Amino acid sequence: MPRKPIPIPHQIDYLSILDENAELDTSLEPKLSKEELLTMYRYMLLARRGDERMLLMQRQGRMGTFPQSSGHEAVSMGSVFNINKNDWHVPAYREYAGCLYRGWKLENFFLYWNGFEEGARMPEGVNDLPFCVPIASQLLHAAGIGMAMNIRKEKQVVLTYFGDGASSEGDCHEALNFASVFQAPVVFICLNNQYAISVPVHKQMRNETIAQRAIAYGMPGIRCDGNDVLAVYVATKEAVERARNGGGPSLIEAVTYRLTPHTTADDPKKYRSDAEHQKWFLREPLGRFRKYLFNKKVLTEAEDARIEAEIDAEIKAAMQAVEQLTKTDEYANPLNMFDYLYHDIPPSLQAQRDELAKHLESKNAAKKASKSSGKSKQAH
Amino acid sequence: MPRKPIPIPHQIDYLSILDENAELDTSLEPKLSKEELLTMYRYMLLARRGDERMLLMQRQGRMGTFPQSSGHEAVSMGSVFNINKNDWHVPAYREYAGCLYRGWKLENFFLYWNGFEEGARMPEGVNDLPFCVPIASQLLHAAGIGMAMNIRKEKQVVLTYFGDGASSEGDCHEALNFASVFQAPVVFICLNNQYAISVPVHKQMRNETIAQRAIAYGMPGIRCDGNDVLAVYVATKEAVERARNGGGPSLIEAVTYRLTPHTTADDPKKYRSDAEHQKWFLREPLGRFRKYLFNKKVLTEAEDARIEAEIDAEIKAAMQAVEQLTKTDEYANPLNMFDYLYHDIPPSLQAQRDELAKHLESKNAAKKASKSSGKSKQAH
Amino acid sequence: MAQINMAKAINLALHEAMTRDDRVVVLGEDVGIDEGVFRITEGLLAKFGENRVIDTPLAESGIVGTAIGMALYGLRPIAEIQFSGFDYYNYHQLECHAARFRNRTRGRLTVPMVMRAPYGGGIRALEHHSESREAIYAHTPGLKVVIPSGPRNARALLHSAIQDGDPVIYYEPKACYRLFKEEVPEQMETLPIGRANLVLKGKDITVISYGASLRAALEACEILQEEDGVNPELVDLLTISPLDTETIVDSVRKTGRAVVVHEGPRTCGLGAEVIARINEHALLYLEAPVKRITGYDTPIPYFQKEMAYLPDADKIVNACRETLEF
Amino acid sequence: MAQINMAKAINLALHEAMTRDDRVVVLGEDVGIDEGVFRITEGLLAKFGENRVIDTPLAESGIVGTAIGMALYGLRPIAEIQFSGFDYYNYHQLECHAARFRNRTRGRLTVPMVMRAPYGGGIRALEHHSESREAIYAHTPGLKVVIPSGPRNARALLHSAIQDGDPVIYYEPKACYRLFKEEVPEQMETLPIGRANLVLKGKDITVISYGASLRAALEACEILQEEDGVNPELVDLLTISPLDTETIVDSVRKTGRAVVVHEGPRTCGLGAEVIARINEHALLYLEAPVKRITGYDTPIPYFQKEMAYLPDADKIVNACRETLEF
Ligand SMILES: Cc1ncc(C[n+]2csc(CCOP(=O)(O)OP(=O)(O)O)c2C)c(N)n1
Ligand SMILES: Cc1ncc(C[n+]2csc(CCOP(=O)(O)OP(=O)(O)O)c2C)c(N)n1
Ligand SMILES: [Mg+2]
Ligand SMILES: [Mg+2]
Repeated sequence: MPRKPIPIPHQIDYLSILDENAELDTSLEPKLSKEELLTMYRYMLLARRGDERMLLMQRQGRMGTFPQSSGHEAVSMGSVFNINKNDWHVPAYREYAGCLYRGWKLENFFLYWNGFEEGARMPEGVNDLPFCVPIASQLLHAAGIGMAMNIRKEKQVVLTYFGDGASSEGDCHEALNFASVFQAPVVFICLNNQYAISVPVHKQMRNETIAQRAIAYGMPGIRCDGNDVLAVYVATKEAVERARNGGGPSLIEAVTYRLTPHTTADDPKKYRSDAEHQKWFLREPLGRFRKYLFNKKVLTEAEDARIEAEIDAEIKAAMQAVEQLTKTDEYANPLNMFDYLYHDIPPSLQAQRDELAKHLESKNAAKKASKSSGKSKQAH
Repeated sequence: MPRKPIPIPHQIDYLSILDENAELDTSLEPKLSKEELLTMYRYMLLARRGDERMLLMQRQGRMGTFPQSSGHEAVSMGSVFNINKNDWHVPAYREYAGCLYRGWKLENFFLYWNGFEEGARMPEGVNDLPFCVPIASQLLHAAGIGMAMNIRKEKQVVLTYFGDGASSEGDCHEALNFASVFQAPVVFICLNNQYAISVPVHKQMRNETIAQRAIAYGMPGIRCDGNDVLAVYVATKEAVERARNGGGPSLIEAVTYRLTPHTTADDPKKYRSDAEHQKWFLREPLGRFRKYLFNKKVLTEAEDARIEAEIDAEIKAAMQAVEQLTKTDEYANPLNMFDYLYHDIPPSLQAQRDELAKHLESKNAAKKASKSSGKSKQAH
Repeated sequence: MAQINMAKAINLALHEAMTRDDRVVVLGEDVGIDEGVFRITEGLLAKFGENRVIDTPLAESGIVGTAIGMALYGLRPIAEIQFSGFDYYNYHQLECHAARFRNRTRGRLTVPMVMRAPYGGGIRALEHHSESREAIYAHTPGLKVVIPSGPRNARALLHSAIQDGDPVIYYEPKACYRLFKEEVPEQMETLPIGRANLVLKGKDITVISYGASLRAALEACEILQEEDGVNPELVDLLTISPLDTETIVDSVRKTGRAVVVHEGPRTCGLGAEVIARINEHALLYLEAPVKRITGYDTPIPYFQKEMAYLPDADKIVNACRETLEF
Repeated sequence: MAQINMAKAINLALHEAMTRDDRVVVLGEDVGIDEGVFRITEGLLAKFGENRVIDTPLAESGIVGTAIGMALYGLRPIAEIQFSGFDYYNYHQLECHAARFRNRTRGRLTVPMVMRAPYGGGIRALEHHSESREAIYAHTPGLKVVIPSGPRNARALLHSAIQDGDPVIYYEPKACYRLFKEEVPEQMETLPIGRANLVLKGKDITVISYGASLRAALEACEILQEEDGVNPELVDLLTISPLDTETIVDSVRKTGRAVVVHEGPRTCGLGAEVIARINEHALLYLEAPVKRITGYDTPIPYFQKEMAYLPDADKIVNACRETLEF
């Protein structure tokens, strides 16, 4: 009975294929057709441009506080490209590219972040959950969906996302453990953008990588360059294939960087340096991928301009659509706060609805009266 | 940028010194004096006999449902022997041996498991928390106590305990992570007795060991034979010294077995085999340690009989003391449920106390009246 | 069908529901081979297999969070929390998600699930094993909360809960599990969620209760009938959210007096809400303040003193007498 | 001292408390270098260092659970939860431990800690960032719950909370953080926990509120004074647990009419409890049902519709008029 090391049959790899200078490791390059590559590019760009436009809108007071996604396009797109429509996608809140690819409309974003529940109503046929604000809680839904697939003997898979900060929540632990115990077909993708608001990852944890947490669950884990859409694609491909073939869950840590403040309400100058930001800015995923596409002659300046123009038009159309929608009674009427809580509205809730309806009517009447009389004392 | 393994600088050892046949690995044997060894033995035996007596009392209706500790004495005693009075001890609920060694009285057990809060009132000067029923929640208190020691720059340490089942709770994850991030001087000791009530450890998790969870927190981890008090002692000694010298927390997995049902309300026949139980019964910690002490000539039959007699007397004295105590107004009066909730009782709570007082009085009056009149209709 | 107790009735409903709808799955700690620490899941594993009767790791948020995922996927999960005193660990999953998905997605995604848990005191259990905090759920918009009081309504309400399109908290008064037996019909039946039951029709005073306390209330009413010649009306709420205001109000309008009884803490408990609704809809009919016989605003004491904490027939009788004499 | 807003007043109290008592430490998400997402912990890290101003990992149960450990050890931790909508994650630590240690150990171990969290709507925030569920804490025996309404009482009550020997939930109405300024005295001061404040003395009707809703209530009272010549009495509860029954009851005995106002959901909310106590102690004085102007029994809607959900002066004025005309 001597003291002896226990062999732990787990290895954590680091994967990078297309580096920050768009240098390519051709031995690892995935085989993707021109159409596939352009699709990926298009949704990454759409997410970026949508993000930028929402920032403008926010500055103009036409959008609420929201978390920007810029810089996270490769993690989202590289992973989601591996799954089918009838697989499930359980985002946190920075996976704009993947969501758009899955079938969300720009309208969903514009509405959601502007204070309309309707933004969280996915189009029919999309097997996605909406964004999830309470950190890490969505990971258990993903695990449960995966468990349900096993119960129903369906060969689907689930992709789910969380941040470096989210990894500290108890729910993250429970989700990884449930998925592992029940061998649920779930791929857990950590967008390690190195900050949880102001808290840097080295204050979030002392372990060297998030990927090594996989060892704690007897689950395959890998770390990859999260600004490299090809690396994310390949890492996820392995994990998705394993999951689909009954091999259970995996953990992918994708190292990236938040190019923007945490949300439009945040000031990152307080907690991170310009130099650091600059360094990571040069590593951002979109430019690198664009260079790769140019190098491969998959994309030309003209084609790129065409895509930009198309996206611009798409964004403008969505903005207009939202402007119309939010004027409709369905979207604008405060009474709709009561209408979707239960399948059938209970009597006591109907009474509260009536109470508010009466109040709004009398208020409108008062408004009309005061408009004609010119006085305007009462609130909101 | 090829794909390459990430070196993970962690090794998990397995440690065993005194095996189930009381064979000794002398190269690993800790240096403990005769007195020390006998002290350890004494408290292990006291815990075992106390446990057995409580079972009898429970069968006689003189004790509530309680979790037995038999089989867990080595984990508790081997670890706790490494810390001082002014260190902190944060048990789960099977660490009877360690608690008694720390200064709890048998009365604490007899009262606590028989439905008296007074059982959770530690003697003065004991830096222990009481047993903790909500699984894993105590681990965060231990982490917080350790953080406080760092804040106050005190060179104390904390030992805390949890089960294999407890390792699945979010709180366990959060506690390990907080302790790691803040390098709190906390030794986390998992009593892996292979079951959480009926759930075997292989349904609790898929990882091969609980010790490897340490890797997830960048923390030293070790697995040891939890029925071997010497192995537990040595594993904990390392961890305690590291903690005391600023080296932060450690995770120890001590593999043991619940010799009894989960609690007196449980029937393990439903979920584990006689053969398994038999096998592990032969590995139990107390007999093995006793053999070791005999082999070392630290213990003789006469001395052992003396200790048994002493323990028997101690248990009987405690039972008598409890019988007296529970007749006193301090222990027996239901009104004391109001008296320790806040430093000062708020008026509305005082009103509720008065309400109950009045009720109890009228009830007593009615009882007296009905006793004399012979009729007895009303409840409880 | 034979006379059965509440534990058996709940077990029967689980068997029936799992037989008729293969989307129904049961998950929780020790629900499989152990058949539940109160044997409520007896026979399920043997009959429906590991795929649908799932022993989970020891993690309440995990149980409820994955149940939410299963419900979103299209199953009808029934999550068992071993004791209600541990469901605080998963409250955030219920509040943030189970209660909100339909509303959040404007009806696009729903969470038809049941969370079952034994609650309440009176069985000489350990600390944290006797809690009664149903008011927290009643205060949580988007949940329904059902509390049966006897074998027959337990079975029927569990079916209703499982068939409901929204998340239902189904709290089982564990003191009643094996307290008494009742005839349940051969055919499975449901009871409308949100509807109270008039256990006794009367005219002098309304006693409003639910769960385990209902037994004490019933006993009290019988004493009042026998000893005082008083005719109490006894309302068993059965659903505490949404509350059946109409039945409460109609009764109080008739009797003019009321006592509310429950074992959870008093402040912001169900009694407060019942009184508020009486105030709103029947104030002018009141001849006396509505009394509350409830748990006190302390944790329920360890078991040696729990009977003094819990509502009992004596306390209710006295409260009724005081209310009648007011 | 100068006029300061509530955010500044809370910050001032933290500075003062940390200066006078080195056992006071602050922990939470982003409380250090970021100085809190609402800048409530401004200057603390610079002044007191990383040892006492602790940026924690993102884990609410971790924050509250370790704070409990610190308090047991002898410190006076102040745990910040970033938004009250996330404190469900740590509710089990509060219910099972913070609220119980003194009682459990018969006074041997205590948990003198404060949990601070911004709560409530009205700032156009994301989902889960506008919750008002203080009733859950008021329903939890062993906790105290304090909710300031202005700069001066915010500072004084935070001192009282920190100095209290028991765990105190200190809910900050975030809509008030920068809403208005008030003179606060040079000297630090405390206010007794458990005592309400008469904001306006009156005789015709009692308006009872707290937190952010108090502003709406005050506005409503001014309208009633001006437009209706009515003299309302306005009670600011300040502590919602333990509740100051006496002040409420005295006022209602005088006015005979009352309206309770809060933004949390109605069912089993504070309004219900206030009405229950009025019923118990002042029923015969009531000339009309007590009205509740509260959040509805739905989650607070996303921000486009939150103003319709929240109590406002209009709703309160109407409720008062109806109550007065009853
Ligand atoms: C349970 C919970 N706690 C706190 C918050 C507030 N909050 C929102 S985002 C965030 C940081 C998240 O960091 P990370 O997980 O790394 O994701 P990132 O924003 O960097 O993508 C915090 C603390 C929340 N939304 N939910
Ligand atoms: C939060 C919580 N959930 C459930 C329970 C009920 N329960 C008590 S002990 C136990 C099993 C604990 O297993 P483990 O952690 O392995 O400890 P052991 O009893 O084997 O020592 C369970 C489920 C509890 N006490 N607390
Ligand atoms: Mg991050
Ligand atoms: Mg165990």
